[in-house]
Amino acid sequence: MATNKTVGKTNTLGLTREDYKGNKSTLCPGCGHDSISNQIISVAYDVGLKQENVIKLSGIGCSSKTPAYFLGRSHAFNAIHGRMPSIATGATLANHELTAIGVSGDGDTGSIGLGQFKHMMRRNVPMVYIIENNGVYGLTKGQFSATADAGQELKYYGKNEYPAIDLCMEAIVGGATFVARSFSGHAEQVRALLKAALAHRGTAVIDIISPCVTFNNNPNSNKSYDYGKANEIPLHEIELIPEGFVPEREEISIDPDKMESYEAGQEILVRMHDGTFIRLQKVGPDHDPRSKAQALALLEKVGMEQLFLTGLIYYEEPRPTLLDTLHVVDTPLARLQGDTLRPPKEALDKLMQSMM
Amino acid sequence: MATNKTVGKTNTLGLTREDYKGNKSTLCPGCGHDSISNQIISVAYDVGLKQENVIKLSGIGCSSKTPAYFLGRSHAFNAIHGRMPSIATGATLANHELTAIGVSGDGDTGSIGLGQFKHMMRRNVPMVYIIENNGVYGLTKGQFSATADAGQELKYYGKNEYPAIDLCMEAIVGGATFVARSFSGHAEQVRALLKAALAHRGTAVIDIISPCVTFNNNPNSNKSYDYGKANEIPLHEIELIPEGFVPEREEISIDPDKMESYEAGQEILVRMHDGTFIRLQKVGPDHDPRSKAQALALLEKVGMEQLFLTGLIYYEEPRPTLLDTLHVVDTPLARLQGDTLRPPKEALDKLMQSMM
Amino acid sequence: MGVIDLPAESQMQQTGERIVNDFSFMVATKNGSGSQTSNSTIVRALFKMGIPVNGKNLFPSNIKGLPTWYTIRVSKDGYTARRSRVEIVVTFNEMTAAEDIVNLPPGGVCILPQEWNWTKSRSDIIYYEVPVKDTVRQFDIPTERREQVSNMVYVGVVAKLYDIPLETIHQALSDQFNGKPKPVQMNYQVVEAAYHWAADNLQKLDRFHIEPMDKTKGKIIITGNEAAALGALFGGVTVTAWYPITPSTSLVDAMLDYKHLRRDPVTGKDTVAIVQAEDEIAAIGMIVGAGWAGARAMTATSGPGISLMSEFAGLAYFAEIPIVVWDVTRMGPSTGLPTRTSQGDILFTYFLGHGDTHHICLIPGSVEECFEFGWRAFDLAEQFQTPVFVLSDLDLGMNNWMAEPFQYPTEPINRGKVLDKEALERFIAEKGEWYRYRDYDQDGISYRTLPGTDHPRAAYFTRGTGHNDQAIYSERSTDWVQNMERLRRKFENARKVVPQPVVDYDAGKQIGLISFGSNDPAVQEVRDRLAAEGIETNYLRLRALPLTPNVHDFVLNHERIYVIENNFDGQMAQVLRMEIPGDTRHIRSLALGDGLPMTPRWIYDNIKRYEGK
Amino acid sequence: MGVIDLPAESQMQQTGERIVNDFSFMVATKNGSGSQTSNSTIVRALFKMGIPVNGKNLFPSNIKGLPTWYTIRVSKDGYTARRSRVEIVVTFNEMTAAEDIVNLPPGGVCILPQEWNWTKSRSDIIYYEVPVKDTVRQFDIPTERREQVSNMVYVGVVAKLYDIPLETIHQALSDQFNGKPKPVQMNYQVVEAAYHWAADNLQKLDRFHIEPMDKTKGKIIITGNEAAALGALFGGVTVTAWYPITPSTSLVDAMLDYKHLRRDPVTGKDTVAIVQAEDEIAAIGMIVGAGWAGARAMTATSGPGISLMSEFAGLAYFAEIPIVVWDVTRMGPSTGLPTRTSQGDILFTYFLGHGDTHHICLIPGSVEECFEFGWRAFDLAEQFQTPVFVLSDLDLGMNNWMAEPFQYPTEPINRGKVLDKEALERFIAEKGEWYRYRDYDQDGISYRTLPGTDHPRAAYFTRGTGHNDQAIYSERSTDWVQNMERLRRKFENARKVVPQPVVDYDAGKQIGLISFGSNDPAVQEVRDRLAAEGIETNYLRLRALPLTPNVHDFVLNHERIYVIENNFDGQMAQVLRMEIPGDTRHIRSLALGDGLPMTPRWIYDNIKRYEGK
Ligand SMILES: Cc1ncc(C[n+]2csc(CCOP(=O)(O)OP(=O)(O)O)c2C)c(N)n1
Ligand SMILES: Cc1ncc(C[n+]2csc(CCOP(=O)(O)OP(=O)(O)O)c2C)c(N)n1
Ligand code: SF4
Ligand code: SF4
Ligand SMILES: [Mg+2]
Ligand SMILES: [Mg+2]
Repeated sequence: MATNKTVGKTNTLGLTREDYKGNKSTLCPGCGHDSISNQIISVAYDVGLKQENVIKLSGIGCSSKTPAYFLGRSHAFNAIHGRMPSIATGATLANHELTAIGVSGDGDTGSIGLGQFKHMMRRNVPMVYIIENNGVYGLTKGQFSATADAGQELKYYGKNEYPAIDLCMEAIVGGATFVARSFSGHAEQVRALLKAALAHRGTAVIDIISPCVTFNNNPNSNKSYDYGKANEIPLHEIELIPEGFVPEREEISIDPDKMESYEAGQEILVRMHDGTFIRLQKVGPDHDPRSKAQALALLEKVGMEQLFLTGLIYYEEPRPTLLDTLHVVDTPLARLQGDTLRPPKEALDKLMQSMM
Repeated sequence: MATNKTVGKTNTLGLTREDYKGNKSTLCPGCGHDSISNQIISVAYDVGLKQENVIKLSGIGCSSKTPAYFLGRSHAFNAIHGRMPSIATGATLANHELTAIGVSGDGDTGSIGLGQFKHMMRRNVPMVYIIENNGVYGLTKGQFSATADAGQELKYYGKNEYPAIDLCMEAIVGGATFVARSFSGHAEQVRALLKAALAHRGTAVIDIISPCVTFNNNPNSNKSYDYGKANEIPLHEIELIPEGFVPEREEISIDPDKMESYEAGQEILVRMHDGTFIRLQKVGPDHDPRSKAQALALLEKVGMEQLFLTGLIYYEEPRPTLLDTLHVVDTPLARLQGDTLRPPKEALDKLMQSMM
Repeated sequence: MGVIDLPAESQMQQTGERIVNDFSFMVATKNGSGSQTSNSTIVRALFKMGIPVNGKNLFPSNIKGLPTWYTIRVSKDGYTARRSRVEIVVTFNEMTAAEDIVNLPPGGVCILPQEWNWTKSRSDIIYYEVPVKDTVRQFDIPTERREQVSNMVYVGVVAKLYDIPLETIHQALSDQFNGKPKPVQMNYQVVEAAYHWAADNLQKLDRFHIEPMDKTKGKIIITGNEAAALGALFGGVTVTAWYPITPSTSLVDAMLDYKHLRRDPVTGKDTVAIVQAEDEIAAIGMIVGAGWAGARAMTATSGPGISLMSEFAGLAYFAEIPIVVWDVTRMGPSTGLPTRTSQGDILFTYFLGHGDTHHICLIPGSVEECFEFGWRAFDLAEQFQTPVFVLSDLDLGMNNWMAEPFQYPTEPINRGKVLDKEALERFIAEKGEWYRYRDYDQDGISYRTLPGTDHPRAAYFTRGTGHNDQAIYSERSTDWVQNMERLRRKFENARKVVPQPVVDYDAGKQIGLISFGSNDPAVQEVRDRLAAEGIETNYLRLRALPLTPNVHDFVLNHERIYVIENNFDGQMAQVLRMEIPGDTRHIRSLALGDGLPMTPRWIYDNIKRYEGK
Repeated sequence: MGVIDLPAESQMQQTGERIVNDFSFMVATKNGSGSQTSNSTIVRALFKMGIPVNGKNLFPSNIKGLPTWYTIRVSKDGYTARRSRVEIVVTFNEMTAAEDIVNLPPGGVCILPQEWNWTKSRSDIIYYEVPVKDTVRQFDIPTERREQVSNMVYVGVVAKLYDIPLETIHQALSDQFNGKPKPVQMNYQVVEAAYHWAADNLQKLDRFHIEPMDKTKGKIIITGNEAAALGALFGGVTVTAWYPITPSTSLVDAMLDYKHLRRDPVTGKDTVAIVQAEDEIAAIGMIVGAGWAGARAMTATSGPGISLMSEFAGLAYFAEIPIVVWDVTRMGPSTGLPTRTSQGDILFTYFLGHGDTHHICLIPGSVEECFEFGWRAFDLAEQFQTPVFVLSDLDLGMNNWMAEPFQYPTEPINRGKVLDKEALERFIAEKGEWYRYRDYDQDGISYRTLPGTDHPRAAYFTRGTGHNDQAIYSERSTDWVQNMERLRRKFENARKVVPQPVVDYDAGKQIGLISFGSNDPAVQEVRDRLAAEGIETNYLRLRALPLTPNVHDFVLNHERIYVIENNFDGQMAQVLRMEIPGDTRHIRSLALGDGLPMTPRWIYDNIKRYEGK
């Protein structure tokens, strides 16, 4: 999937941006989730994504409703609360040629779904896993979720006294090979990360802080728009560069192992499995996403100081995906026909013979 | 609970070590789990634990059977697979004066129970949570568990191609305030850690590598006895020192924030909430368990290099336990009687009046 | 919703006479627009005028923007069931206006915003157009409050058109806002302005009238979920663990609201702990742990939560741990319709858990019973050392119902057979032993101790695996069967103790109606109507499972039995067929699972059809 | 186990005559001691001699050290049911020896280690003492193999005492070890030594004899779980996700063992993916995802797993996704007895999921049917776009059964109504539209497309929430009811298509027996016995739920119906009462849930008791 600037009103597939829309959203006007849906639409249009080959998966929650609002020509499965990872696992097993985009919420992923989330990453199920993280349960009217920061207050439910679960930290520890954090108010970054995630082979987790305007948008909540706008610290500017567009020389300009600091404006080039590069142009604190130790240390600091850092936090040369480890045939299992599915009569007879 | 050297054949409560036993074990002879049960018996005897005040909790698995084999005078609850954390949460809520000891397996905690495990730690449920980690499902005859290292082979189930879940890492990230790793073949360390864990206020997690002699004891498995014996790297020797037994001066001899290296034999003194100290006498690599960043970095290294490091990996001045955050009365809820449980008739009448 | 109303009702529509205190309003607005406050204000005002009233909210599974309907039934006769038809519609949502208007009967009324310039295509109804925007514009109202306050316009207009005194509205508003003067004033000024505008500009053309009565004196208005929460708090609940899910969330919210009832005045600390769990498995796990350790523990959930609780429900049943689980039922299968009512979890909950598991289920039929079962469920759970499920539903739980003030619990708290240290000593002294699962009293219920009991023989081993009566692991067939037989004895024993059905029986009547839960008002109403037509019916309202023996008699003593229920499969009829030892061919299932509260009309039509009259 | 055997059997014990090929062995050893190999060797050897044989393993939920019993029934008449009595016991476990011996009938035989110096207190039985340690000591056997190999001693002694040729034992051993010479030799040498020792030292005193027959020719021996695994592999399973749980684990193990059947010879890659999930919720979630995306997807589990799968089962039912779930039932409630058999999940599984949910359940009654339902379940699941549960049990699944060689699937793979790109184009060309949930054929089954179908109109939105026939979210009552009515149509349609019961019916007989699953051998045997006494019975063996219409006729056409089942509550009898539209008072439930396979004896006693003869 190469990035391509669209000429005029259609993309490489001859489709308009309109063709990538879904139904009209029924979320609250201003909900952060809607703006993420918009970025998905834009990116799909930009990169000329073949919708017929996409599956949209979600759990339950306002966030999980959003697959109805983008890519109307893609199959979708709005499953049950917290269990989308297993659905994604099964669906990609059945047909590994599908591009899987999952949308979940902080409640869906961080509370009821935490176990499945972790095990999906351990198996490296190939998919883009988006968490629309607002620190509350939107659809059930504003209870705290597990990503709410300690000390945060909500009108009805009072003060949260438990520490927040950091879903990026959980993702890294869980074995995800692409982990990013973003802010639904930072459209450009969301798009850049989505493009990179779509190009990744393996589980790509994007934890997007996405304000709930109805239940958690008080400016002193660190999941609010105002807070995000005022406090977001992007690590870098992100751009996906197609294969062959980066001179070899640049690639080695920074040695990730030395983890030395680099100047603002300097670049890190993250090479992906297919030769594509993610170019990270430094705008915030030093960070090389290719180092797990650095990523963990960064998030530890983020947690201690309640910083709102965004960008590509961790990237790992992809280990084998679940599909790779299972040694199945190249044709998607869902497409196998008669003879391949049923061994011949002779095979059964031989077996029976051996049991006599 | 103070440590006390037993004189003759009874402890401070006048009980013999025999009194701390349970039923005869039905595990395989040589199972690592049995030796952990023995250490629990010893520690309970040593510290003069009041068994009537202890609850033993477990999930399902060979490991989870063990509560039947120690502390026969304690109530026990052998619950369902992977859900012991919620039972512990409820039981300690009902009666916060109970000392809760949980025993689980790597399957019980790391697979089906991962979500509950993480949320228990986030709530800081006061308990000792022991994982008897053998990298396999013993009771169901030797399937891989999620803690099996990548590349490990089993006779029947072949090669594991997924990365291992590090339950100590999960615990730290999950918010546990006392996290240790040990080896059931290292009885002394297991005892020392158990004593410290019993003195801790909050969730104390001890991940004990405990070989399954029947299904995973091949010397090239890093969960085997031979491997453990040959490769264990203890970080330190551990001793629990009662309140008032440590001179103030020593306590500040090492500055955890500087994370400077210290010589073999040097000590770190970890001060616990009640003035007790854990004395850590360095025998292995530098490590100050009071730093979360250090602990994470250490475990990251452990994961990369498949090291078998044991000792107290992380310790945090306890944050409020679940009980603290709920602001309930001091009398255990389970012991409240009639009047406290039922508001007077006047209260109902007044309320009814207000609704007319 | 093509059903029409009961004949007598619809006849009324045809004549031109004054209709007093016997019709329904419907308010159509958008979700999240704050119209709940307006609607409750009207309901409370009518109630304060002494008129029997019932409000039902039909809302979408959405936070903001989708259509929502609130119906208010006023009934001089005290009927509270849903009527399938409304006479007066306040259409404040343009999306649904056409449909809402089309469904009005001739002579009906439509109140709508003037600024829509709506084409008034029906000549057989009365339109009242009101200047919503202009009315609100007069006042200085913060932007984020404007939408909500706009809904006060219809309150003022309705008050004027139907003679609800402004003072009464003011009182109702004051109740709504717990007397906080600022919001009361902000809203009241708009009501007042609309009222005066209506007085000056609208001519009353319709035949519907509100007149004060004295039928609500001494009564209260409350939702079933609030009632349940109060019941639990007066029932001595000490641990609640829950996970948010519509329509049970408001039950726990009410516990939080009323938690102060259980606050120690000296220390300011609570005698009840309420924990939001990470999911329903954890929620029930926590209360199983708590119930085991001696708390009175409960959770509240709905369908998907019940499914997730299956494994723990079986454990609690088999390990004999008292817990209380409220299932405020919504429409299933699966996620189904989260904001629609149903009685569709009966069979599944009754048999929740693999293996030979079955549970005591209580089925409250009114908010009074929500309160009563709120406390009684704990007594039953502890008496029988078993889970008790309470099957309420969205209609009962989330809608406002008129009720008698709740009766203070008539029985002291019953903690069941718990041996504390002293009791255990006495027990052992007397019998020489104490075994956890021995059936000392031959009632299937054995004695338990709580963790922390300071006695060296108090401990026992709790497990979901097979055990003998000494609580020791056993795989022996005889031990297993013995234990299962004791559990059966216990269950059979519970059959006699659970809340008995409410029976209205006259020998000689051939028709028996059986129903339960929130259907009661509809059944009551239909019986009156049938009786008026000379069709006499007996009525048995179930309040619990397992079925009590007198249910058998009732079924067998009639020629024809109609089982009226709000689900698709006729689940209670299935239970009756399964359990009643006799010929049950005369049982006819009248089951409708369309997500809406049962109407008298639907029952009436069906019974008439079968009765062939 | 105080039950005695069928009368004719026990009479046999009293006389002194030769008993040939009609008795049972029991081998009592310790779990984890490797005695399974010895026992299977005996079974296979008998089988090779042409004698009908059945082996049943009664093992503890433990890995090493607890008592385990293996019974081998030889029956010249081909009966394979469990008998409640055994005539010959190999007591190799001192822990249980006393009890094992006490239960022997007069004339019975006990084979035991000489080194115990056991006090032979019964004079009415025959003891054969054998020098186990000494026999094994002669050979150089690695320590970790010694315990297992010790069990070969009794194989040799049994072979000698009952005339099993050594060559046959050697062949059987060779089968066991897939012909690997080293283990065959290691074990065979011990058998041989014991055989010769017995020849030299033991005098045959008992009356039991084995003689070759020709009744197993062309037959196979296999467990139900292996049969099911083969059925699935021949049924085109492409995705299996599972979580280990006894007694279903060996089903998936067998899939791994036979996976090579589905290996592409060219690439060496598999056409089936088998994934160990982190728990049962994930396992069923994976297959729901896979089934949705077009795989033939299945899982295998047991009770606790079924409980955990409830929520997803409801989703799959309502979203209409084909999956296959094997429940190899063990004893519940709760964790219960993980290694004991039961048929106790019927009611729970049939209604699995909150709301109005019900499922197709297949109930295999033999290993042949395990194979057949192994493939057929996928066809049904895809034809009806719904979950199909297969209710097997531990007895059927884990024990070795004699069977006819499996018949190659008689029908081509049926993928149901799936529209690929071309079919979709044709469909739209013809009808102008395609909507996912529209009932084009009036059979309740609509057409689906798979993700990845390269057509701009192929996509639809799958959900567990309410939807109209265009798969669009809807809260409308009419949409909901319409959809539920279609699902009911589909279910009623399935009723006619699921495997029909096997009926043996003669008008004029008054007694009808109904049973299912692994009870079949016991029922067959009891019928012969009753017939021999002049009590004629008809027999209907259920093979599926929902009940097919002819079950109604069978029930209503008898004066007395006995429903024989292996659970505590008589769950199938409850289903029959619930579903059969007629007077069902003549249904009598014969339910025994003691963890053991059903015996003819117990059924016989009960029927005789009720028949009053
Ligand atoms: C098993 C189950 N439990 C509870 C619910 C109720 N429920 C619906 S959405 C939701 C929380 C959603 O929160 P989140 O994932 O953060 O999404 P948001 O609405 O905030 O985007 C809950 C608890 C459910 N649908 N299913
Ligand atoms: C819900 C459920 N699924 C599966 C099982 C079967 N089961 C019993 S123990 C076990 C695994 C235990 O592994 P672990 O926790 O590592 O304990 P170990 O036996 O290795 O000590 C499983 C899967 C079960 N009892 N319950
Ligand atoms: S409630 Fe919150 S999360 Fe849900 S749609 Fe509204 S703003 Fe978005
Ligand atoms: S199987 Fe393994 S874990 Fe289980 S008792 Fe035996 S040695 Fe221990
Ligand atoms: Mg959220
Ligand atoms: Mg293990």
